[in-house]
Amino acid sequence: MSELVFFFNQVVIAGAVLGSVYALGAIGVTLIFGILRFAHFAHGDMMTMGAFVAFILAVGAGALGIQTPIATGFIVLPLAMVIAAVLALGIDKGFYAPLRRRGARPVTLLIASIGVTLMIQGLLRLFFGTGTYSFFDTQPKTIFRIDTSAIGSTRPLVVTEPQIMLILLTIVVVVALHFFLTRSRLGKAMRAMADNPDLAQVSGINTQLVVRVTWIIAGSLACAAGTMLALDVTLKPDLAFNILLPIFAAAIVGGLGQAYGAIAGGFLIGFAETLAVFNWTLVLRPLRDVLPEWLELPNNLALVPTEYKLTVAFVILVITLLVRPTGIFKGAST
Amino acid sequence: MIRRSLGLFIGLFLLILAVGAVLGVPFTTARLLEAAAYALIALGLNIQWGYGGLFNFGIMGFMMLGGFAVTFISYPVNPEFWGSDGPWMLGRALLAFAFGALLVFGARKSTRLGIRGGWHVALTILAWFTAYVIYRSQIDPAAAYIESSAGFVGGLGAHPVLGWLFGGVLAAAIAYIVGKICLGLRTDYLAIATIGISEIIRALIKNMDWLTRGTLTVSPVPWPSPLAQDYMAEGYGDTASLLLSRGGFLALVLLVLAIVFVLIERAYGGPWGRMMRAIRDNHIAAASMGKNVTARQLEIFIFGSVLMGIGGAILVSFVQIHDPSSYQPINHTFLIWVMVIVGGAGNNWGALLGAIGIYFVWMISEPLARAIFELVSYVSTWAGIGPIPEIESRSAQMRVFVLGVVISVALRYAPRGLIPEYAGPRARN
Amino acid sequence: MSQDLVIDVRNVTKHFGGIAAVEDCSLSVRRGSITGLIGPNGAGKSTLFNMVAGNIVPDSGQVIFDGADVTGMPPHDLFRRGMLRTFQIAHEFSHMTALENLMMVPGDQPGEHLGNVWFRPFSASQRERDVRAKALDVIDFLKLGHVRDELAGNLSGGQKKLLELGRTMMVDAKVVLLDEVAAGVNRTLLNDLAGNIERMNRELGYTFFVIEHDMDLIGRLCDPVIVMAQGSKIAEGPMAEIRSNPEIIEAYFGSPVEVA
Amino acid sequence: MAVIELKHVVGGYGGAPILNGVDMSIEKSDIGVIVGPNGAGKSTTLKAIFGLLQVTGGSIVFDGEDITNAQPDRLVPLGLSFVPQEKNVFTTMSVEENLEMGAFVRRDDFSQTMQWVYHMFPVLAEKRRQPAGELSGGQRQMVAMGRALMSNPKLLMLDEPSAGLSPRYVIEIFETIVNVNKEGVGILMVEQNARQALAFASRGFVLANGQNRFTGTGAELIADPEVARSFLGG
Amino acid sequence: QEATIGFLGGFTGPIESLTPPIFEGAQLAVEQVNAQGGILDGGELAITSADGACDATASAAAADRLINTDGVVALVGGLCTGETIGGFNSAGLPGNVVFVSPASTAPSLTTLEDDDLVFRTTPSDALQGVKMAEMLLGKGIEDIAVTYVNNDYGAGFADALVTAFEEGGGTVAANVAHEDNKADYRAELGNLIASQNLVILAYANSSGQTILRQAVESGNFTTYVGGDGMVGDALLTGIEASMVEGMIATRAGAPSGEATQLYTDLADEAGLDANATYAPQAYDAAFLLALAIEKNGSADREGLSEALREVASAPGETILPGEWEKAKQLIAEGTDIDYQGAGGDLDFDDAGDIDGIIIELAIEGGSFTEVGQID
Ligand SMILES: Nc1ncnc2c1ncn2[C@@H]1O[C@H](COP(=O)(O)OP(=O)(O)OP(=O)(O)O)[C@@H](O)[C@H]1O
Ligand SMILES: Nc1ncnc2c1ncn2[C@@H]1O[C@H](COP(=O)(O)OP(=O)(O)OP(=O)(O)O)[C@@H](O)[C@H]1O
Ligand SMILES: CC(C)C[C@H](N)C(=O)O
Ligand SMILES: [Mg+2]
Ligand SMILES: [Mg+2]
Repeated sequence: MSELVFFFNQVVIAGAVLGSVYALGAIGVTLIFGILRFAHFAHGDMMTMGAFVAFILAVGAGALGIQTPIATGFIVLPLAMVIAAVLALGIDKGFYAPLRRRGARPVTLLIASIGVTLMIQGLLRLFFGTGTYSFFDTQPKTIFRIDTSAIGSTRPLVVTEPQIMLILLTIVVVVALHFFLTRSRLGKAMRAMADNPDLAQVSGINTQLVVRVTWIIAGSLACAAGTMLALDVTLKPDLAFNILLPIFAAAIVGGLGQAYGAIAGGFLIGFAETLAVFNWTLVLRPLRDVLPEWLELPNNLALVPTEYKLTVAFVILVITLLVRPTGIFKGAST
Repeated sequence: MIRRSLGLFIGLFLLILAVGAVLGVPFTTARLLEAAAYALIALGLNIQWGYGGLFNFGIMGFMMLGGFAVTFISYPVNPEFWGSDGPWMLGRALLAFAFGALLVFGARKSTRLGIRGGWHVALTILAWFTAYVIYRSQIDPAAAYIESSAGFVGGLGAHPVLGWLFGGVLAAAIAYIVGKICLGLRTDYLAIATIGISEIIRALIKNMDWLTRGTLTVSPVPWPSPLAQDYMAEGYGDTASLLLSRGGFLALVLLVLAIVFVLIERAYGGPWGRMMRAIRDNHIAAASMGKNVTARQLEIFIFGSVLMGIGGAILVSFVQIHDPSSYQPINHTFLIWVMVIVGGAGNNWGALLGAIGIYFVWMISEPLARAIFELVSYVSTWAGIGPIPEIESRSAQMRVFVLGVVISVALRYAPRGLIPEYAGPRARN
Repeated sequence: MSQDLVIDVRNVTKHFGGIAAVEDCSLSVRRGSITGLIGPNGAGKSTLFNMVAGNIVPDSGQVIFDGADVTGMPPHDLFRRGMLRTFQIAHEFSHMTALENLMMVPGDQPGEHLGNVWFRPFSASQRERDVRAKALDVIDFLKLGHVRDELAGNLSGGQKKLLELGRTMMVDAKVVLLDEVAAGVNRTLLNDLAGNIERMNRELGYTFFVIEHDMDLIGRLCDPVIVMAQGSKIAEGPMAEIRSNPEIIEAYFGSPVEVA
Repeated sequence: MAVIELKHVVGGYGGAPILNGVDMSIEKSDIGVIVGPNGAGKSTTLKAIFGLLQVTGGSIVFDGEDITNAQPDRLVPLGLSFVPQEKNVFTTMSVEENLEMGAFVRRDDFSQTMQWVYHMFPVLAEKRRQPAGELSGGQRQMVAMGRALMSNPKLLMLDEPSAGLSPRYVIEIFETIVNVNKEGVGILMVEQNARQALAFASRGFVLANGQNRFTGTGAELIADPEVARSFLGG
Repeated sequence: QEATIGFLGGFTGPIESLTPPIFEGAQLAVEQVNAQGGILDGGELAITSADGACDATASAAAADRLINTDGVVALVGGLCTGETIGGFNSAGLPGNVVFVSPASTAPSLTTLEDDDLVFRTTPSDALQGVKMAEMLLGKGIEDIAVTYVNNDYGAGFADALVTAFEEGGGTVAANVAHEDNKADYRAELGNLIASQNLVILAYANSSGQTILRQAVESGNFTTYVGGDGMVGDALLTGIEASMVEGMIATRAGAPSGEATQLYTDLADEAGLDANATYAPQAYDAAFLLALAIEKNGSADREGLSEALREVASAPGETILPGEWEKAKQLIAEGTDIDYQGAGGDLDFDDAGDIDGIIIELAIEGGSFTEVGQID
């Protein structure tokens, strides 16, 4: 039983957490792609920026002496998301809208977003240096160690407060997004615009508004994802830039422009990463005594060595694309 | 258009002169050399994206292949390896690999024997698995043996220029395989698939310690032309030797660049280029007009990748160290995209301008950021706020900001690149 | 068989998801004919074309072209064997000029191979001149001279259609598949075009296989006419015969509109 | 009173002007048909009305309101509706969603209108859940018209609505257009099926090189031998 | 006559938080030289920095700038081993420039072909690994799980540690490389649970911290051990200090002798953290270079390497940190000197390595505290 709990800790929880972060990020990437037709490279740094916004708010709240039962990072999150949405709108206005007005091609916008990412990185480091920050400097991070001796395990089931919140948040976001996209007028307008911007305009859809809504959603979700990631690990200027590639992989595997695809892709990549390097020996150990002499369990029975972890995500990606060239959910392509 | 291009190139020339004046001639020569290598790579990308519309985001992988190739060809022979059982064991592994490849090939062709559908898939998977196991059973002990007895296989001690060529060949071979697998994918999907493949190449080169020494790095990789040390040994002064040696290398690289440039300009100006643009525009129609789209895209993908391989090889030759961990998507793949897009995709002059210009901006951004900071710090001290703390770190970190600003401004005023692709009637020939 | 069939479609079927676009359809085109293909919208005409021209692989059945089984053969190989098609929705090369759109059509241009470009530039440029001259002729014929150097993406809907048609004039194809070239083309110009098609058929021996909804044009050019409905052939014969078939009238022609 | 009135409109796509002074006037009860050679500027005229390109001279008045260079999201609520010549359906959305998008600017209940559209095009009712991208050329044309009708327009502009339709549907589409017009919607359309269209047009415009060549009732234009020879194919 | 020395370090990248204090250490030495009469005949000693980004290739360009543009006489740096090798091979060797690294600890530096130009003021990991093994075995720890960052530093260190630990009779239950800069290492940790004693050989700003935190959260380990790359207080942000109380670490250091005390006072006076990782070594490196230039009698690169060896090693009159005036005097008189640094004796062997001292640290009350020398 210990082994099962171990598996749960190592694969199910870790995969779900990683998957949630990827999914939240990938939703933004995929929506932006759907509406504006370009791969938004600055998304990782928008996540980091959002996390810093939340961090400042949390520190501010702490300085004001506000005590909260759950981590302040969560309490301030809604406000941080609003601010991040405004920042995202500002970035669009400042850097992408002028290019769109001049009819730039998607790849130009993509490169522009690389420019934006570099600027955000520079500014973040300018203001926050290069150090690491934590939301849990002043308050402890609650770690639930659930005793599982009832089912005959010697190991506890370990899950932390941010992890629970993260998974809950992801579920809420997914449901809300589903209703927004399929039920609301604006949501449908977003899909229409993703499909055919010229015709959307001809249909009287206010395309400017749709673009703004897209940035608001993408910006605020990026903030949420970044903050959650920072709560789960730590906050540093290169927090999310490092997971940008898996996020893109998730968006692509799911099918660009497909919000559900992004979610599926996020979890696929997240679980692939954790499963690929999981050492099966640890789970199979109880069988040690049953197994014949000659079939001795090797020390390491992982699918691949850990140094090839990211590789696995990409191998999955490539294979998925070979089978379904536009992703699981048949995404758009320029 | 010509006026504008000329102006831009003159501007670039002045920038280089200014850098030379402020930061010294040897430094500038070295950066110019690297810029030329980057230009080669940018031309490769321009072929793939600008001509072929292929969204290759795996540039880093091809550069790494080039880097590995030149290291392998030109690094001195490792007698410890050749004197051991290593070559033997490697030979066996190679055989195992060939055997595995045969198995897979056979399984894939098994349709000829009437094996179809699910059985075919099952057979193929089984063949892959068996091949993998057979290969691993030979390579793992060989790798462990080599690592413990000789460190790594060493090089072949041949001339570095041969290494560049081999870099091109190796890149071509891998590009062929990658292209066969991936070129059916469209735009952004191809982009992420190639990113994936370059990450896989990186993981392999970084972890096949027996072959590449992995993260332990190999150095010094020899130069194709005499080193400064050699000139010094002949009695030249410090600066003179440095200039002579770098000048020699630079001349060699510029020669390569010039040849490549002329060749691709020629090709692009004529029917070949027209066909490629047609395929990029609408591959379905092009196929119906008798163009073998798959083969042509493969051709262009390989052609571009060869240049990336050669460029990567030149860079490693020049810095004399092959360090797989120093390859990062941000300053290999993405920087090159920035060069091509800011310069002007689909226009070789644009790619050239973009490559050299962006590389210089990248190089001077640190001193530039530092100068700005020092100014600000001076002002703030004067204003009584006190100096900016940790100027060194901050300015080093601000260089990315400077580059970001340059990209944004350039695109803002030239969304199609500084020297955009020329779309319109071409000269009668 | 006494007739010389250049295209012979045997029992092809193509499903898209649950929809049978083409269902067990067999039909053939005689060498040297101008065969019409008509039928209600969604009958599967374009899908059939796509299968004949290699753009879509049939689920089952065979396509015989010029005596050889070409089922599933890629379009560029079919082109080499002498088949050329146009598209219902214009597939222009939008970032190339109208002239270039035509110049890229001829196959086997030596300049399209890097080896020749670099090492045998003369043979390449020789051929290039011929191709250009030919393209200019076609442009003039289509009355597109004034937009010769305009990017094809900027042409009007009808102009794109003309360009599409112009491609067929750039090469000596055995068989030309025309998918609704007339739609959107000015009628006066269309008359000229029809004349030209007839001439190419008569003088150069081109075989045409034509999808069209313009009955005047079909009536003027085609014999025989094949009628498709719901994925398979329902009738074949001269236009006059088709026109008098009451079922087809009901399904396809409808009754004339009353003037308001 | 004219529902739409163009006075000497000049405009283009940034380069040399394509429209060199186009005059047009349509009553609410009118069916206006624009004909002319390929590249004459017919589509461009419709786009100019709909604010999709830069009008540099002249004026466009809709229902008494100057709409020169107004953006589409302002025009649709005013009662203007447009079916472009190409790419006129949302390919990834279902037929039904396409229709809903047509009613985007409406706040009231539009199920009646939708029933009416399905009634006119029974095929669409059958395929209501299917993505419009999987329809045949003619079916798409129907979706496009249906979408435009969903906004309950005062003036419906159509760019070659009959292109690609089988004769039967051409007839039906034209009937529909006539019916729509009877219900008080002005029609302005471009047609290459010119004879058929002019036959029921109350106003006909022949455009060439971005300028009016002939203007009159449909019957007058058909009867004019010069027009017939040069523009209607003899 | 003036002279400039360069500082090459990772101001950005995986040790970006370790670098600034190290640079300050070097700056401190330079300030003192200038405050006490300057260099040669009263010239000012300057120090200028470049960002090597802890990366061989970036470092090549940075070193090139320092050497060929700024024309430095010699160089303090690089910090990461790859950085040092990259910078040296591409610009140092051709330019005949002495590199004194305060932090590059990988064994691979020992065998680098360097024309006797590369030195370091910190002992090799060949030593640190052995010492760490001895210390752990001495504490009765018999099995360990090792994870190291996959680069020359991590691999070399792990290699030395594992060999020594096994030779000493211990069991290495797991030995896993990991990649830098990931958000999540739970999977890697899953492969390490064969032992409760976790040794992390990585950089504090990067994987090291994340792994430590996630290890703590997993609750699978009881003892944590780190190498020099981990010793930064940045390591502990976001980790509940009580959970890692007693974590053991090693790094190069000096015994609590006179020299160290002197340096500590100097650093305190300047408002610097005397315990900052590799800051004393950087101080030593810069101070040594100043002495060597003085000894060499000119701001030339020629002959500097011999001069460095002379001022650094016995015999000679002992010079302690901060004693510039005295040293200058002695050199002028032609007396041989022997610098005893903040980080130890600094007697270079043939390869330019020193036989140093490894100290043990432990986390007490939320920050690293020195426990003492490992012998
Ligand atoms: N890519 C596709 N995916 C799914 N269904 C398709 C696809 N292409 C065509 N169909 C369906 O197949 C049927 C036949 O389509 P096709 O385009 O061949 O008709 P057609 O006879 O050319 O009609 P038209 O005269 O309107 O062009 C239609 O019902 C259409 O909805
Ligand atoms: N986007 C564009 N950019 C530049 N020029 C354009 C653009 N679209 C059309 N044109 C040019 O404007 C002219 C008129 O085009 P328009 O589409 O209005 O023609 P049309 O009368 O509708 O012809 P058709 O019957 O062929 O559809 C053409 O010469 C065309 O080349
Ligand atoms: C600064 C230190 C952590 C550097 C490390 N000792 C290395 O050799 O890479
Ligand atoms: Mg069709
Ligand atoms: Mg038109």
